[in-house]
Amino acid sequence: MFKKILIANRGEIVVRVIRACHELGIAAVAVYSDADRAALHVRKADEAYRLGPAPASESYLKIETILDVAKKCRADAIHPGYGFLSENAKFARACAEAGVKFIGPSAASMEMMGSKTRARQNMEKAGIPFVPGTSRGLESPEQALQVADKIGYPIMLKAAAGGGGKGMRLVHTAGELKAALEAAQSEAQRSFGDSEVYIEKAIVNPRHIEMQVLADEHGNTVYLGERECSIQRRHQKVVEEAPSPIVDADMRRRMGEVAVRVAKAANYANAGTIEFLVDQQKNFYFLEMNTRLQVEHPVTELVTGLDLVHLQIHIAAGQKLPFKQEDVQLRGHAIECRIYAEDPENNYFPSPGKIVTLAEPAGPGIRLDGGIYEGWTVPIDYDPLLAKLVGYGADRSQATMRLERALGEYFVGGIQTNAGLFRRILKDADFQAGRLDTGYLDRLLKSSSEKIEPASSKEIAAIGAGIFAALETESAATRNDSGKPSKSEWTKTARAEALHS
Amino acid sequence: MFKKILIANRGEIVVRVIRACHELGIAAVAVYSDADRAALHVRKADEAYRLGPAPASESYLKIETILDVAKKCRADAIHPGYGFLSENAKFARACAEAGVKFIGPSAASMEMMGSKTRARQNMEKAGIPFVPGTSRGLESPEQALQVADKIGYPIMLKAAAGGGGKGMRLVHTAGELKAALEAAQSEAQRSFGDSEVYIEKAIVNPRHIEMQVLADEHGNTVYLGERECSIQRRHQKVVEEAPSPIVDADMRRRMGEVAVRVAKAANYANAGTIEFLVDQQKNFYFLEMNTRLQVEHPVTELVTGLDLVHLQIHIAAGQKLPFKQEDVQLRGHAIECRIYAEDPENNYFPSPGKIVTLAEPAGPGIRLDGGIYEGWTVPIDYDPLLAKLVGYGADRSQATMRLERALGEYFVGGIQTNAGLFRRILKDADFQAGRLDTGYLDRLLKSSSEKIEPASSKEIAAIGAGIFAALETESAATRNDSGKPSKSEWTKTARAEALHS
Amino acid sequence: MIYDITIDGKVHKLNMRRKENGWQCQLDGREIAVDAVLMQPNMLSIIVDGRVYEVQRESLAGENHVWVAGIRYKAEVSDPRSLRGRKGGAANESGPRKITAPMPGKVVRLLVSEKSEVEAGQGVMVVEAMKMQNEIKSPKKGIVQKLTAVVGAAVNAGDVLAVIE
Amino acid sequence: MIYDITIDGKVHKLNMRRKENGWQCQLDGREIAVDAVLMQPNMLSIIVDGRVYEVQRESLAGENHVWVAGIRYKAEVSDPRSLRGRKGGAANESGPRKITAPMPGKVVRLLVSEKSEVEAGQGVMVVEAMKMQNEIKSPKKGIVQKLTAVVGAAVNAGDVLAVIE
Repeated sequence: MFKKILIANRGEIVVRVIRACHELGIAAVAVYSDADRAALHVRKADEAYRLGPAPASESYLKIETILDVAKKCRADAIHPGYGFLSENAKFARACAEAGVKFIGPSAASMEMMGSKTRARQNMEKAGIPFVPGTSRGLESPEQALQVADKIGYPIMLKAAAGGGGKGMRLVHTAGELKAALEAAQSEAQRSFGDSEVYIEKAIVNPRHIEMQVLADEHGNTVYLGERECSIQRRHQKVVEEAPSPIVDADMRRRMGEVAVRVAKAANYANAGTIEFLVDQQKNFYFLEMNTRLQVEHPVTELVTGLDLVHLQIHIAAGQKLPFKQEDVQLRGHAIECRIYAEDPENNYFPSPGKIVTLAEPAGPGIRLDGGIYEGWTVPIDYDPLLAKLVGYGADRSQATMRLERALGEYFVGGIQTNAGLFRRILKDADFQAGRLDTGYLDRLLKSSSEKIEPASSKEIAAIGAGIFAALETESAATRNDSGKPSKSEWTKTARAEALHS
Repeated sequence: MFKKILIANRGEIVVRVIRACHELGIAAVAVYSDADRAALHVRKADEAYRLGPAPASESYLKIETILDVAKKCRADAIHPGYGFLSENAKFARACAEAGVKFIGPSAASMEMMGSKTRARQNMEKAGIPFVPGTSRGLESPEQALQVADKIGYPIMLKAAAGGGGKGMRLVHTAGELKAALEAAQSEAQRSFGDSEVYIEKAIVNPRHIEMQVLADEHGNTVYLGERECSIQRRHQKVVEEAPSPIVDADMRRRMGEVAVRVAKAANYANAGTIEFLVDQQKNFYFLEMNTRLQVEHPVTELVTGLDLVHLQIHIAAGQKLPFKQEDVQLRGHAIECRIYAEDPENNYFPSPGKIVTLAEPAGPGIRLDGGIYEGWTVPIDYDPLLAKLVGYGADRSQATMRLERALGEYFVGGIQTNAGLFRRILKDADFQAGRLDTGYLDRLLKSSSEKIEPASSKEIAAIGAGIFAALETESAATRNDSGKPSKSEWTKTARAEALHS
Repeated sequence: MIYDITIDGKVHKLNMRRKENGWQCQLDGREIAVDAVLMQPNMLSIIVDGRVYEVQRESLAGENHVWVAGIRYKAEVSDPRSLRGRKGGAANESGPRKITAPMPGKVVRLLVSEKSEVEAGQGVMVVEAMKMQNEIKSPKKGIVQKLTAVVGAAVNAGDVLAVIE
Repeated sequence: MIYDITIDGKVHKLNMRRKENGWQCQLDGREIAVDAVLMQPNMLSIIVDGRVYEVQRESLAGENHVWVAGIRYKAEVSDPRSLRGRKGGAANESGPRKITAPMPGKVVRLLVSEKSEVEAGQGVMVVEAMKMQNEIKSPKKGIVQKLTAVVGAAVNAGDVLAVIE
């Protein structure tokens, strides 16, 4: 087993992996940029080393610097987390060459799945169902028109190197196609340095459901059940759950077997996720494979009772999977909310800054994977994910109610978060009935939102504000006695009163 | 279903029940003594009412005041928690008479189990195995000698109304018996107002294992598996786990079936616990029944995936158990540590006072049921239980490692806790091997305890103390410029330096 | 003490005096007995008629907020007897309007130039923070009188980015 | 700055000066570069040679503690140049010894009377707190010179309960 693991990432996922290391008796090494010296992932690590200035390109993406640190501190493995270098085949290869075990698949598996067209070509060979369309980049607008005619509109143009919705266009008629293709190609070139674009049939109101797989380095591959990830905003997942409200045992087995075939076709080792689009008839189509641990892995951990990070580490250390497919049993239901530093009342603008007050939920059925603490200043330089709040229950309704209860206990003061959005989702009838698709959240946000508030809340707000002011007046008076000026901005005029009256 | 539940208790168990109420959409009413206005259970409730002064006899034990509050606020049920009035048949009866549903068994069931001799008489009729001895109070020293001779020394004298080790004496020879009986009787009289004492054969180094049962009001009774509670100090449980390291499926079934028979013999409804002594040959003997929710119920919840408080409420509302015995499946392993405000380095003296700093653990496999928050002053008036930290894992070793990891994240500053004790237990070879009995903890505490500390910790402590002093010197200098005297006690002389140098 | 308290734009009159375990309040003429305890520096526990409330406060980008039951309210407290309490007030809809940065970040793109005309809701510039690009929109139809934002510059929440006339 | 720092009874010499990202320390003559950040009022994050430490401090019953890696150390900081730093010191084993309350509570029983003889470790009184009765023991063999504790009285941590001569 490894003695020391370096975690080449930042934020909550590093805290998550550090915890797993400590649970396995392995020393955990953090790395940090200048913006992150005070970050929670540095506090929780056994060792920590500076990488460079705040921009990721000068710190968390610096392959050589990270490998230098690994060598210097004698880490024998690197966990890449998600994002940053986690799906970078060059990094995986550089780790192998430096003699440091990369905790994830081989560079070759990553490369096969890194290009969507290459992945489609390979999946075609392996007989995997995927959304009809081309498996190679389009050579001309004419070819595009031909293909689109054959599979029928609406179609979707997608960048082969794509991700995050970039280089993507939905096309409803032949007339729009040429301009859309040009726009997609030039956006793909700008975003990924690769203009390759291909066509997929557009699935109307699909669900996004993904299957977790786990493979050891001895040819054993299992699936651990699906996650429903249809609740998205700007192609960003916001709420995920396991199991999916529409997947039954038979569909799970069929999707799982396809996912295992995908992983085997890619010679895959370690944890990976196969994403599917599911249409309204519950047909599922291979979309892509994520060759890393997912943000939303906790929901799978809660329903399977397994620890995916422990298993990743065991697998990377060369061990065989300690169980077989038939041993994997799902129990209960788990739902995850991604808590972002953004302001739902202000167009979801990011909201970095100092966390002045932090009250975190706990108790039965609640798991909180966080990367923050009271007093910390959330930097402006990185992604706004603060924490993942997960509710687990015997069934979907209990998980929902527990999550709602926990959100009521959660308070982050000093910056804004999207916690209020989740209350709205959890109370929504469509959510509760499991009527979800990737357009769900946009529809919900467009619908009128009444603030659900007890009649007395405003009065209490007024009384509370008054008491805060009065307490400050009193203590300002005391402080002024001792000659010290008070600085609070809460009630200038209230203090003025104390001095004048 | 109930609309509003009053929780007639204080501390973490009230927070636990409030959470269940909120998860079921039920309003939760707290009550508090003058010492508890700022307690967490008051903060988390929907409504809160004062009962009286700090002493429990003037607040949490005032049956009439509590029922008055329940009537005034129109609570339709009362959850008694554990301790205080939870096993008080008079209270259960008063609730029934006031038309408020008592969430627990009937007064008659409580009375049957409240006296240990009466319970033994009933269990004898029902054919339940219990520790050999008398099932009636001893009438004379002569009778005691006769019985002791028959069952063989060592024997145990126990108060019929007993609990918490009071009125209990271990007797090794006939010569000691008479004096011990007198002492036990007079202690029983003082403690419980009842001098009845009976004899049990003393089991050498027993384990304390208990079985959770659940019964609805329609005659359905199930068992939910056992808890190993052998780790005790002064007859107080300190660490509990589920399942027991020595109970296999067959033994679980046999104990469970006996427990169900006990419950049925008592006409029992709601959640209850049957305590067994288990000897070194794994024979188990009925000891007593606790007619309430146990402190340690979370370990059962984690391995069964059920919420016992939800189920208590459903049962009290007249619903049938929503599952059958064969549906109850155990998965994984859970271990609970009771975090007390007491100082292990100072003879386990209680340590009430203000919690200046509080860092709480979270993440995978960790459940924290707490009753405290940063800034709160732990009152001197009540039991020192602050929180229950529970580790869950796929197996006992993973649960242990997670708990150890979580204890490393836990910090309570300003008062002392017994957190360090748990680290010692979790690292102990006998604990890890599951070699436990009720004498385990005393043996561990008597054995020499080396502080397990890295060589550098003392140096870092010195450097840290120096930096705190230096920072204070700097800020004191700044504050002194503004004419305000600084008050900290941290480094008087350090400030002296700042002024003189 | 007497305060004018504005909650989400509505002004309330609050007259309050200390009493045992809290305050006797007169809110818009109605008497309310308030049991209040400051539990943490920014958190009050309030009990009114048995009902429990936690009131949190925070200051954000120059605004004061109070939170009750998970809902955020903009709160302004002023003393009607003080001069300062009277001046100020909301910006006039018809005058020039400042556009301020809603969060700290970096100006990555200007979408208009000085002296150009803009519609209400039209994008004026893009500010990046936390890996997201956010379009800052004009609050009104008018002329871009001043464009103080510079591409590449870091800005803090509340900094004036532009003035629309 | 120069301090004498006593950790669990052992005195260390610490000479420290500010540098970028922290302090250059000389501890008992050994040079140590310390990267230190005050993250919360009572919590320092320290990195030395890449190793991460959290140092918490607390004051309890008149003693200062620092915690490192879950272990509590009694810490005294003094300036060797100051007069106050020199005076004091541990109580003399052979002189009179005060028995102080280890925690707040209520005196429920006296087990000895004034002028009586006690052995080292003998119970002197019982103080109740948090539903537990705690026997307070004599630190040494001697005579109970003074018994200030009164049955039924509330005591605070650090209050003198008795003096053993």
